[in-house]
Amino acid sequence: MLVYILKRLIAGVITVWFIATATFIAMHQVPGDPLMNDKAVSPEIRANLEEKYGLNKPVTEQYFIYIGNMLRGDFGISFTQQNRQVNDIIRDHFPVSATLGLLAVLFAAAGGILWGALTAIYRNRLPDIIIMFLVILGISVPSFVFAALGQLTLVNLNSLVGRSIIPVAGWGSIWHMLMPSLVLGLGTMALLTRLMRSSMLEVINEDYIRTARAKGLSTTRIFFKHQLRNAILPVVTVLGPQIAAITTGGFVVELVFAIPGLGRYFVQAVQQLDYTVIMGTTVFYGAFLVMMVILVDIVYGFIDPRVRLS
Amino acid sequence: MLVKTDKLKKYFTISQGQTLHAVDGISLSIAENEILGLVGESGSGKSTFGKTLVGLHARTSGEAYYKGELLPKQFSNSDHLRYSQDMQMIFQDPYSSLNPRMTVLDIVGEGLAIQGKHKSAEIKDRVAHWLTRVGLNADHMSRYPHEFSGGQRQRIGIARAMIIEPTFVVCDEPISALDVSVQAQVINLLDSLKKSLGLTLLFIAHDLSMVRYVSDRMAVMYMGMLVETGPANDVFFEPQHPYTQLLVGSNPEPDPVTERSRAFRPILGEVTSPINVKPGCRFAGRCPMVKDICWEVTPQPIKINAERDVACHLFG
Amino acid sequence: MQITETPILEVNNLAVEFATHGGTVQAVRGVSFHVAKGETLAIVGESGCGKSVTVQALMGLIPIPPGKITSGEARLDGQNILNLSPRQANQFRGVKIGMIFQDPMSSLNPTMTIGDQIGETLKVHLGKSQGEAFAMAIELLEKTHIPEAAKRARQYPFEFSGGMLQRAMIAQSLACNPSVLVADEPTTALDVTIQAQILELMQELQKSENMSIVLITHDLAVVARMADRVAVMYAGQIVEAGSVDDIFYRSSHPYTLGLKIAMPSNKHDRDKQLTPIPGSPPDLFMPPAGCGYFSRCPHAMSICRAHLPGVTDMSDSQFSRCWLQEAGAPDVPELHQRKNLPEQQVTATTGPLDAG
Amino acid sequence: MTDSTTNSLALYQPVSGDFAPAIREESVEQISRPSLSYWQDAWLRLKKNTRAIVSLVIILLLAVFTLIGPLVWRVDPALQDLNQVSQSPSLPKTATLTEPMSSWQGVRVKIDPGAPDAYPEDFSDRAGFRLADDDPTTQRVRLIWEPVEGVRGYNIYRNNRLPDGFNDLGLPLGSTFANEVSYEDRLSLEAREYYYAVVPTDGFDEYETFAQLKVTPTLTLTLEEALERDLISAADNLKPGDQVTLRFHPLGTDYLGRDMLARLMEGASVSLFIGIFAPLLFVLGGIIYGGIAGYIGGQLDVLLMRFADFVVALPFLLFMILFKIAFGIGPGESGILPMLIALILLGWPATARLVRGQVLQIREKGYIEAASLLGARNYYLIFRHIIPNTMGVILVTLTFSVPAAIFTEAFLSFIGMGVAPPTPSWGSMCNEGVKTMLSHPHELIFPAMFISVTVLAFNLLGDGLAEALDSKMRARE
Repeated sequence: MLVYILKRLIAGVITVWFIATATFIAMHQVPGDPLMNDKAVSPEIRANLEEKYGLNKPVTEQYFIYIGNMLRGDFGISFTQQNRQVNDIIRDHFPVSATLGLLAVLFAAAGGILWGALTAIYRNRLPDIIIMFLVILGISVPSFVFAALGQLTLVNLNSLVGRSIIPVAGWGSIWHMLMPSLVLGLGTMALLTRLMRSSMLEVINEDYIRTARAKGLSTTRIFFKHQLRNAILPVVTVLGPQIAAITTGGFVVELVFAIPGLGRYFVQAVQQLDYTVIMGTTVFYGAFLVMMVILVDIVYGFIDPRVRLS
Repeated sequence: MLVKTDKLKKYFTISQGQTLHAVDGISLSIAENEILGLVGESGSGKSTFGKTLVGLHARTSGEAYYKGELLPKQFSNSDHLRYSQDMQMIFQDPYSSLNPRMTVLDIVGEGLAIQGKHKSAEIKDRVAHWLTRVGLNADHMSRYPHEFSGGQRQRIGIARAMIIEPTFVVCDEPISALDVSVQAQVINLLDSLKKSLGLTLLFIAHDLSMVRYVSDRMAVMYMGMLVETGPANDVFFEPQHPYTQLLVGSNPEPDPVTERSRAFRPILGEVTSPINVKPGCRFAGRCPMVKDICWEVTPQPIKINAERDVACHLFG
Repeated sequence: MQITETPILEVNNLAVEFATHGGTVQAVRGVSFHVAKGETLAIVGESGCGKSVTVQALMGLIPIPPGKITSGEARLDGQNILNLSPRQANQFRGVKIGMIFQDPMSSLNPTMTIGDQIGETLKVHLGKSQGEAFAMAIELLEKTHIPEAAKRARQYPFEFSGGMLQRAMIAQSLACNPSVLVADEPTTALDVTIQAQILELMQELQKSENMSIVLITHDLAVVARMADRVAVMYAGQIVEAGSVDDIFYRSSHPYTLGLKIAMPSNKHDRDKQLTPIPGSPPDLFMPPAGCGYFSRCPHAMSICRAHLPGVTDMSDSQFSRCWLQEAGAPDVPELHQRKNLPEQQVTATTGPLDAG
Repeated sequence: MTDSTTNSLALYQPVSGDFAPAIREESVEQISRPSLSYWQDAWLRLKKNTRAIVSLVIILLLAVFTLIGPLVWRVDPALQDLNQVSQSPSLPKTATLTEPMSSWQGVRVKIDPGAPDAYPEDFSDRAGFRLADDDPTTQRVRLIWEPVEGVRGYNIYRNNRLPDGFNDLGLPLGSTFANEVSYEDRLSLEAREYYYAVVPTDGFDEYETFAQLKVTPTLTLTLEEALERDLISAADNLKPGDQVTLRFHPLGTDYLGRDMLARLMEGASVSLFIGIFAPLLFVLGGIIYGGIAGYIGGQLDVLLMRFADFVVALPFLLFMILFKIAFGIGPGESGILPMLIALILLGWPATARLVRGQVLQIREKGYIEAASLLGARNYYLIFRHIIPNTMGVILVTLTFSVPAAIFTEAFLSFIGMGVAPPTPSWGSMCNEGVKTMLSHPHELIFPAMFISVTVLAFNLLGDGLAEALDSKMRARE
């Protein structure tokens, strides 16, 4: 198990290094090196940048400076915002995105497992048919449409009640988080429901479930002790990639709901060609996603004895 | 001798530092027109031996000869084509050994089509002939494998191997996936084909009674090595190697009187897989007559009479 | 092998159907048998003959739907177990009847330790605590001769070999001292030397626990080794039943006879040809109106096509479902026929019949 | 055996002749069913799946919409119809031609500056709020009212529906001083009902009373505008007062007055191009990559699969953005090519893994070994045995890859990193539509619906195919 974790971590580090390098190359591919481009860069920032990135030095040396900065956890200074460190931007805005994403993941996982188990129990009966219809809708409607619809619902709800019970946009209270995280988790929840359903149906036909029945265990006990645990395993394996999907989905939700998260900031940076912010957040996001996937895999290893012990 | 192997070995690398000694130095010869039965439990390497012999696996070391000619270590496509009329194989699983997307005509006629020497009408005639010969209806050649029962599928597999009229056929557990009442159909078919075509067969199975019934000579494999060879009846009725004795002793008979008189014999231990084996007898851990030497020196086959070899230190 | 006690398990006229895409499969068509205390009944037949479905129906393991028990009753210690509520059914499953299955690897929960799985039965049925149950599980593993039982109890199924797993399965099924053990092809997936160990273990435990065994198998050799009495199933029906000697030495049904002569014997003479049974079993989507064996039987008569043969008692211990046992039917020398051989004569000629 | 007699079957009593040997026809055990190939069988199975067939029909209709649609509906998707901005779906409209716009002086009154501040409680009765002339048009609505003593000014509001009360007067249009008792609304209107309200103020704050008026302007267009927009030609010799037919927009228009139907058609070609072309390419790449890894096996397989695992770990969106930057495509420019490249470069590993698994499985099958023994060459094994047996899985993967690619395009375009204006794609149309979602929902709903229906259809078809091609299901029947 230890070897396994170590291997995964090494692979993760290589991936992050690749992302950092690719980011560096991409930035230097831009016609008229962005760091030399003087549009939207004030002289002070320019001087800072040249100092920081050794812009007048050869490309290889710049690369090592860049990697060195990254290793020290220093992502540089924003192009467009005077004297603002990328690190500060991440520190200020990432917690918001992380909270939103965490809520969405919890929401999607809990919902997916619950609905999936429910549809499997009521297979081919009304609850199953209704939920599966909604699930099919859930995986067919883009997240931004959900976001728009969610906002529309809130607007109508508030005007119906006559006052703002749930804020339509912005960030702050738990009420602000409710609708965005719901909207963000919806697609993943639909996907997990589908997976959980088929996983449950597969497990129910396994020989060991038959054994459990032959032992005289009650349906409830079989469901919780034998079926659920084994059915959740394949659901856990897709959780890693799904966290990535939720993170990027957060960009849209943050835009629509005007949430001051890192995702919205990242999109803005791309639109404003704020290269240092793009570079910093790309590497940060890349490292974050790679770590999440590894974390999920390790958690999976602990749940499944076949992985844990081999 | 039609087919002969000398210290044939086939190892598989499972993962880093783990080597499976599937076939570990087998020297065996099969005479023309003979049926050699090869028995062993699952994982003993008997199927791997058969496949290595016909070139489906590349040998790790050792030699294999056909009519005195050294076979290539690793068969290329053209080697297979060259030896296709010499060596063929009948497979265990009648379900996975027939391509579900092909018709019976295409499956049975595949060998002729690959040779490329025959017109399609000719192939069709030959397929019809062979389908009838294995007891199927020639009208069924446009059907797909899933429309046939297990026994019928196995006969399609036999027709596929036989249509190019090979000399030597490896039968890799051809009946173990079939019901008892159907097993005899396949056995009798093989027997009659052997007689009419003068075939030489390597008959691989785990069913001791069936191997005894089918074969002229019998070879017993345990964890990649031969423990005993000899005339089928002799090996079966007078087993010499402790493992063969265990095997015969464990083999139940469809006869209650015999079974009631069977002596109680506690058997210890389990079959393990031959991964990274150390020197010494592989049966030592389960052998009731184990000696010190068995743990250190790998026993080599010893001739106990003109026809029988036993690889055991008891006969040293 | 005369059984005088009241049977511990008695099944009458059991019929099971399955609704499938292609229509209704009549998997079991009126099966009756009984098992006495301490005896082993073997139900033998080819794949698809309904032998597994029969015992799974008894255990309430048939998924309903698509399955459906259309008729019959099964009495365990006098209590009908086919019309129980799920709650009542859970009070005899695993308590009065234990069951083991063909593939031990897939029949145990891969994410639960062996000890916990065995202990679970004790916790649920006997109200043991986790600690007590685990300790008892270790004892049970020792009883089935698993070495280092305490260490093994903490392992997961994937760390066991096939033979060891089947021992663990047996330990699990015996946890509550059941009076009947149902073994559904318990050794089919195992090698012959391991099979011998498992069969040995079953016999040993049967003796020490005074337990009845219902053994489902397709292997006549295993039947000869284990059974006191035998029921031969074909196309969803029991075509012949009797003591093990009745079945092997006085076969009264052409199918039983056919099975025997299709197998090689272990006698020295190997020149005898095996005689296969031609064709394949009938499609139970549309069971034939007459005898299920009609299309394959070498002695088929015109009556066999359209009329289902009734049951003929051959002796106190044996019956046959064949028109050849009817008065007026032709003689078949190799078949034990009631009308030709009076009772006294039958016993007189008892002896190993050469199966070849 | 006593229990055997409980058999309840009414036993047949044999008659003579029953014991004669049976005559058996050979065909007894042969049940002839039509012989079906795998694909025929799968097609039969698929045909029974209503949802899959409906999806297939939807996909075909989408193809017709995309390919044949623009030939039938010959409207330039880039043409702006400023008379009909953000129009909801409607039938063809006509407009009345009017004179060119003339300015209006409005109505001013002289008021007594020294009058006391009186609270105008009965404003709504005394206001005399009315139209200045008889023909309110979409070009202008002229309102006048009676001056009220003591009032220092007026605010004018417009609402789309009857106001609930003082707090629901709608859009504030403007305010006037006390001496100005008229207002001209020239904010291009629609030909529908409006509710105007006028509220007296004390110069800063409103009095809580108002007068209201329902106005239904007629759709009009000046002669110059009509000529300019090619709705009429000079030769038609039309005069003010004549009727002219406006451009027909069956699905309405967007915020620039561009025809939604034409834009949806053009957007479909962009979205479906990316949605189908990218999966085709990366699935093909995955097949070749996975096929090589699985067929050759050994160390090469290990190496290739390590690399695939590595690519899987790369976050797609970040790379897409990097590609876009590397290509030098700035914000607001269309990045179809980098999007395609990113999709293809990062999309293949899933297929590769799947195909490799399949190939490894098939390679172990007896029929491959049998064919090898018969002397089959590699290309024969690949084309005759391996490819036909992996086609089912590949088809299903391809079907499921399409909705994923369409989603990606829509997502990127929505956050402004994929297809950008003026090129329409369904995603970029959603991006524009979401801004006017509250007032003109159709601008969001139509492209969103197209995305959802397309994705839904491919998903359901994929489910149906997977079910129809699944050999497990096949064995069960």
